[in-house]
Amino acid sequence: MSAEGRGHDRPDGERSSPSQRPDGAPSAVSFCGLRLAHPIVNASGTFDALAALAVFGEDLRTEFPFAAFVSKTITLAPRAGNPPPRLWEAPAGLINSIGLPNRGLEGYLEHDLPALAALLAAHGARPAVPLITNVMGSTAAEIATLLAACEERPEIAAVELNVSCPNVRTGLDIGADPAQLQAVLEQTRGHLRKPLIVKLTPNTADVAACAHAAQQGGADAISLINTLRARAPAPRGPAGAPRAWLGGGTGGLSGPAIRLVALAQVAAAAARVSIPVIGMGGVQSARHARALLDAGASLVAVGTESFRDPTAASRIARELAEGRA
Amino acid sequence: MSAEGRGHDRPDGERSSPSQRPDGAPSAVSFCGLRLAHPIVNASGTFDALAALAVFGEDLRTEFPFAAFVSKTITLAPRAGNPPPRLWEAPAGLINSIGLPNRGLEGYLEHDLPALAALLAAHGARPAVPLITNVMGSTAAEIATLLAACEERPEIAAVELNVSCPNVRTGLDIGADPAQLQAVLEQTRGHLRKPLIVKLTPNTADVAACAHAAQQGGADAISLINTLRARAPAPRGPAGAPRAWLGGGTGGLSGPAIRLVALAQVAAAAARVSIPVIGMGGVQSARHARALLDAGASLVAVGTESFRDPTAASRIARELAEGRA
Amino acid sequence: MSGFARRLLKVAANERLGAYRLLRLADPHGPAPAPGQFAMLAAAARWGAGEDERPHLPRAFSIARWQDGEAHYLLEDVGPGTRRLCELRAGEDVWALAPLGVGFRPAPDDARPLLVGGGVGIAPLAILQDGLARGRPTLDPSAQDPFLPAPREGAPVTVLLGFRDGERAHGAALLSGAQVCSDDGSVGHRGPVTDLLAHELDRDAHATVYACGPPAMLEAVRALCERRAVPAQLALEAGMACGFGACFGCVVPTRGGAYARVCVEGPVFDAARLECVQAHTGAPR
Amino acid sequence: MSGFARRLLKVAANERLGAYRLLRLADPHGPAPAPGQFAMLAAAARWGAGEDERPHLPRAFSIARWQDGEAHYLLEDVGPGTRRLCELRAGEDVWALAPLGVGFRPAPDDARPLLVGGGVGIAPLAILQDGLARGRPTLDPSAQDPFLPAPREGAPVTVLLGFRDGERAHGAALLSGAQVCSDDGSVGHRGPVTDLLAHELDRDAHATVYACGPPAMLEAVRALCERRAVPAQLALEAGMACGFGACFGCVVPTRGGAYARVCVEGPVFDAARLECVQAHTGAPR
Ligand SMILES: Cc1cc2nc3c(=O)[nH]c(=O)nc-3n(C[C@H](O)[C@H](O)[C@H](O)COP(=O)(O)OP(=O)(O)OC[C@H]3O[C@@H](n4cnc5c(N)ncnc54)[C@H](O)[C@@H]3O)c2cc1C
Ligand SMILES: Cc1cc2nc3c(=O)[nH]c(=O)nc-3n(C[C@H](O)[C@H](O)[C@H](O)COP(=O)(O)OP(=O)(O)OC[C@H]3O[C@@H](n4cnc5c(N)ncnc54)[C@H](O)[C@@H]3O)c2cc1C
Ligand SMILES: Cc1cc2nc3c(=O)[nH]c(=O)nc-3n(C[C@H](O)[C@H](O)[C@H](O)COP(=O)(O)O)c2cc1C
Ligand SMILES: Cc1cc2nc3c(=O)[nH]c(=O)nc-3n(C[C@H](O)[C@H](O)[C@H](O)COP(=O)(O)O)c2cc1C
Ligand code: FES
Ligand code: FES
Repeated sequence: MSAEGRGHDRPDGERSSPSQRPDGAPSAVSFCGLRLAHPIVNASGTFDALAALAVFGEDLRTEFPFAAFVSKTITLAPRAGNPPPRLWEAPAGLINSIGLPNRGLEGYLEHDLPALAALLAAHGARPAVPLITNVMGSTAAEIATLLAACEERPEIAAVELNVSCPNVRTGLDIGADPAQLQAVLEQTRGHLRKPLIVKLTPNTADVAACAHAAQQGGADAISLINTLRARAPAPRGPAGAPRAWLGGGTGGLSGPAIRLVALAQVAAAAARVSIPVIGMGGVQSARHARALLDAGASLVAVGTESFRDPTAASRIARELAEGRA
Repeated sequence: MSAEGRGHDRPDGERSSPSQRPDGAPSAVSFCGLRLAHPIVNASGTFDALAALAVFGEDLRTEFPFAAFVSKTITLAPRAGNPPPRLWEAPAGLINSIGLPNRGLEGYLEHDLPALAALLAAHGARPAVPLITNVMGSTAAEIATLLAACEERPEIAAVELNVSCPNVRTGLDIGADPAQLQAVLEQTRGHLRKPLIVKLTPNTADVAACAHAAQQGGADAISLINTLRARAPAPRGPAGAPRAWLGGGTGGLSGPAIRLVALAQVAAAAARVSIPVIGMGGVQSARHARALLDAGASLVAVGTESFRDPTAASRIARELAEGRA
Repeated sequence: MSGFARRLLKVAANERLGAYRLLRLADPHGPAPAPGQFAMLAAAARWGAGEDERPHLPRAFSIARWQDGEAHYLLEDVGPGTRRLCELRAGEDVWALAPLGVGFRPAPDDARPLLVGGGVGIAPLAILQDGLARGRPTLDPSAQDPFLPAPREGAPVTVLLGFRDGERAHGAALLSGAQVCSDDGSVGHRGPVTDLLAHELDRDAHATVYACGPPAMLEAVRALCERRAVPAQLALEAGMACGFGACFGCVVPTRGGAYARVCVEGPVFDAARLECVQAHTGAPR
Repeated sequence: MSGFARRLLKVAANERLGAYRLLRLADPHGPAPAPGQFAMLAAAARWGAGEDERPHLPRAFSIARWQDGEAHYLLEDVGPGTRRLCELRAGEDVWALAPLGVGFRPAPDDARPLLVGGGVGIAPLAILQDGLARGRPTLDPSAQDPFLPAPREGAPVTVLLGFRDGERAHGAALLSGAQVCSDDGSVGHRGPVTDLLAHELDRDAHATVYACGPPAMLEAVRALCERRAVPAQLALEAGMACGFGACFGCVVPTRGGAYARVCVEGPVFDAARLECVQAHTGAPR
């Protein structure tokens, strides 16, 4: 199945329609047929809306910072995640080795989805926030099951497919090889009628080729960049032998350190595809978001910066709307 | 041609022999049959020894900071390099778009080589500093010519082959694809009897596979990482249209921002090969060098940090020798 | 409950307390914390540019005291983040997200409270001591202030503090009536604080232990309390990126094998939930 | 010639000069600079953590004056690097690699020196004026001090300075006897400094022009001097990573199409070597 002619509305020559309103009110954006209040969403795995609701209370509901909410990666079976330590602070960034902990598809659908839907429903003047569910599978069959399950649930507006999953045979990310990526998508795309966003891996020789393969395979949008493969230095024990710091061995680098790698990859990918692009990687300000939009992104996701400032996305959306970028 | 049995001396189980001397005198290292005063060299393209001699005078000769000197990349034909601007400061790093300016093989051999040899010759108590010439070619024939020319000149102790050169047909780096890399090396390796170091590209899905391909292709050592592909944000002109900042469009990211990406790649590559590894990327201190050595590197190269502190390499070598890492 | 935004607070004072600093932030409008809750702090200017271009993320600190519109923090300089905070001067700005996490749940019975602290980990015991002095604990888990305003009766509060050396032992001034010991014998008993704790439990085991300190100490406390069947609440630490449940980075293994996020399920855990307190689950000190 | 190591220097003073700061670094043992040479400077502490986690690399600054064991620098806050240097206090430390580059080569003939500066670019003209006052230029290119200690005779030194506004025009105090103009007319003639230069050349074209300032101004000076066949030396700027020829990042195109490194072949170039002065070859101001 090919993406051509797929029904995300898009005015000629534009991948989305963010316009700048001088009054500073964030202006609506259309993305894959979804109407978003502004172009800023969260990066998968960097905001647990339900935990945040417990911590911050009703303020989170009224001032929800993201125009769409992207879940963390959900897998078919539950995962405990990697043993601690899971974090290493890097120069201008963060290495994480979280290991995609999640309660599995069933647990997600049963417990998290209703609670998320309730949180994201229209609230006073605030319109409903579309929910994008991020899923990952290690085989085409797994992916098909995940997509089919998401198709059934009306709470889910779109699916983001995380293809940074190691191929069990080669050990390489499924998404790192364009041909393999396209094949997996072609095998599974038919199970979802909702918009499919493919979240590319940045650990590849040619991200533009992967982007094109995703489009050919039937993606309605692509998102990038995921974290760069990185490793925390091994502290030396008293015996002098270095021991691994991160429970997961290697990890992924995010934050400002990767911002301009992200900009290069987003620009290269956006130049190669005609579907919309969600750009992310180290965004901390409206200026950084603007650079990604200028490079061809339709939406911008904020990840690590939310750890420093939980309302960063609101700030960025507001400053973008005010033209302060 | 395969690398197995190639004659770089290496004690069992060790890729080189840096030992720590409590008296703080840097201890010698053996690398591909070369005897180096300590394990710190320069990263190609980040120190112009002849320019530095003019700027700093004889101090440079007596206190030469590197145990071996690596030239910047030499190509067959002269190159002017990219138009300015060539630099963009990134979070905890630097993006460069220098474009490999050099006077071409002939100019290098005629003008630079004798001057370099004179500078690097033994001087008082300081032993001679081996010269490693870094070359790049866009075809196997070009590479063969470069290697053959280097073979002839006794001033050159070893050659570093930069394989971050775009393939004219695919646009991808020659070094990004393991099969292509091995094939190119097999075609050209015979033209050089001196040690051949292959400088891998980090912009690849599987650097360990590239490392292995280099070894299979006949490399005596590998070096990594080169800069990560990155792009400077486009400042917006008064008309609002973004224009490219770097003369070369995209550039390469170096410095602390890439240090832990480098550590992951060096560890992955070193685990896969039995030839020595030169590790580099964001090294600023003996602690950073030690992390690369612990990850399997035999030598460590210092690049961007020399811009901040031209004697950084001496400081790092000294602190390593003193065990202050 | 923390408001959904970090607050820009002014440094009211930054005083030396032996090897530590007592950082006082003016927070007149901030919500009152419960004992054991913490804050994520970051200097507003020049956060970064320390060792390895760090810190980048905010840092977690127990709220040591809450009085007169100020939050007090006890800081030990162990790296680039704490160093930057330790050097702040009065009038400079700090970003604070607080209060966060689940604090101590004071035992509502008549068991005497035994406060056991080590090093800079004594900080949350100070505000707990304040709370215990203020009133008797409530059973209502949703109460903002876990202490009822009724005067406390029954057993007195016992405070046992251990320090590495005499300079650090100055931190004991944060609490009142503490028994102090030290690793090097420079102050009080020479030995770990569990020596003092064992002695107290020998005297009267009808107690609830509230402990905070380095992992090795907490593990010793946990094991001792387990042996003596004394309920204990342990305030844990872990490396944290966010402090509000977003990153899943701060986990500790709990009994049964699941991981719990220290920032939202803790930092205070019932000792019974833990198999053991592991070192290196976060920033060791 | 710079020693092969950066030097850790103490800030002697940091004074306001209108919109600029005059940073004075104690450098009692440093080699004396020639007019037009520059230094690579970086604050020793907290270099970084500004906008976009910058600065990371040192920054280039013309040496504005060299006297009493101090090097003076005129700074304009235009970004994270200059901001950090502008806020330094006396006693704080700065890393300096200096003196670097090739400075002005004073014309040995009797042509009168015309010093033309714009904005913070007036800095190297101050030390050049000092040099011209000290003696007559030597022809020896290898001489450390290009000024012979003989008293200068002949034509007086003319100084023409242009500023954007009145606040910046305070910088003119760095030189003596300057004619000042401003873009907004708040000080002196309203208009570009090339108006003053044209007027001076009308009066007497037997002159050598020494100019430093923003690219647009330098280009106007270059074009004017070319038309009038007056020799000119232009002190250029370019974004620099190293300052000593290592990075090849600071190039400008020269006549004939080759690129020259500003840090080692310049920063002062004979105008005749340049086709034109391009904007955005480095940090624009
Ligand atoms: C709930 C809670 C309450 C706390 N209360 C207090 C308190 O009241 N007072 C107090 O002083 N401290 C307290 N801490 C500890 C405090 O948060 C840490 O000491 C602080 O985060 C250290 O930051 P740093 O930058 O100074 O040092 P870091 O260098 O970040 O941390 C020091 C240690 O962390 C490890 N480390 C080194 N480099 C890195 C890296 N790049 N990434 C990750 N880890 C690294 C090393 O083992 C090092 O020894 C508390 C922590 C938690 C979780
Ligand atoms: C030989 C020489 C002499 C000089 N003498 C003086 C002097 O005497 N006094 C003085 O004040 N200045 C002088 N300068 C200029 C000074 O070096 C720059 O103003 C300074 O480097 C700016 O650094 P910054 O961090 O403050 O601002 P930056 O932000 O680095 O630079 C400001 C400009 O650079 C561009 N820029 C923005 N972001 C980046 C980025 N990430 N990477 C690269 N460029 C960026 C933008 O156009 C911005 O407006 C001299 C420069 C040279 C080369
Ligand atoms: C702690 C953490 C957890 C993450 N978890 C996920 C995840 O579950 N699924 C996913 O697709 N990406 C995940 N990511 C990647 C982010 O979505 C994002 O691609 C990356 O962090 C770059 O953006 P940033 O620099 O703004 O953080 C995670 C990133 C971090 C830092
Ligand atoms: C300005 C600059 C020029 C470079 N030129 C070359 C080059 O000519 N050949 C090459 O193989 N690598 C070149 N590199 C890459 C470095 O050798 C090195 O691989 C990289 O910068 C990572 O090390 P670092 O972070 O210590 O700088 C260059 C890097 C920089 C910053
Ligand atoms: S610190 Fe981020 S989840 Fe606990
Ligand atoms: S600044 Fe590096 S070569 Fe000129």
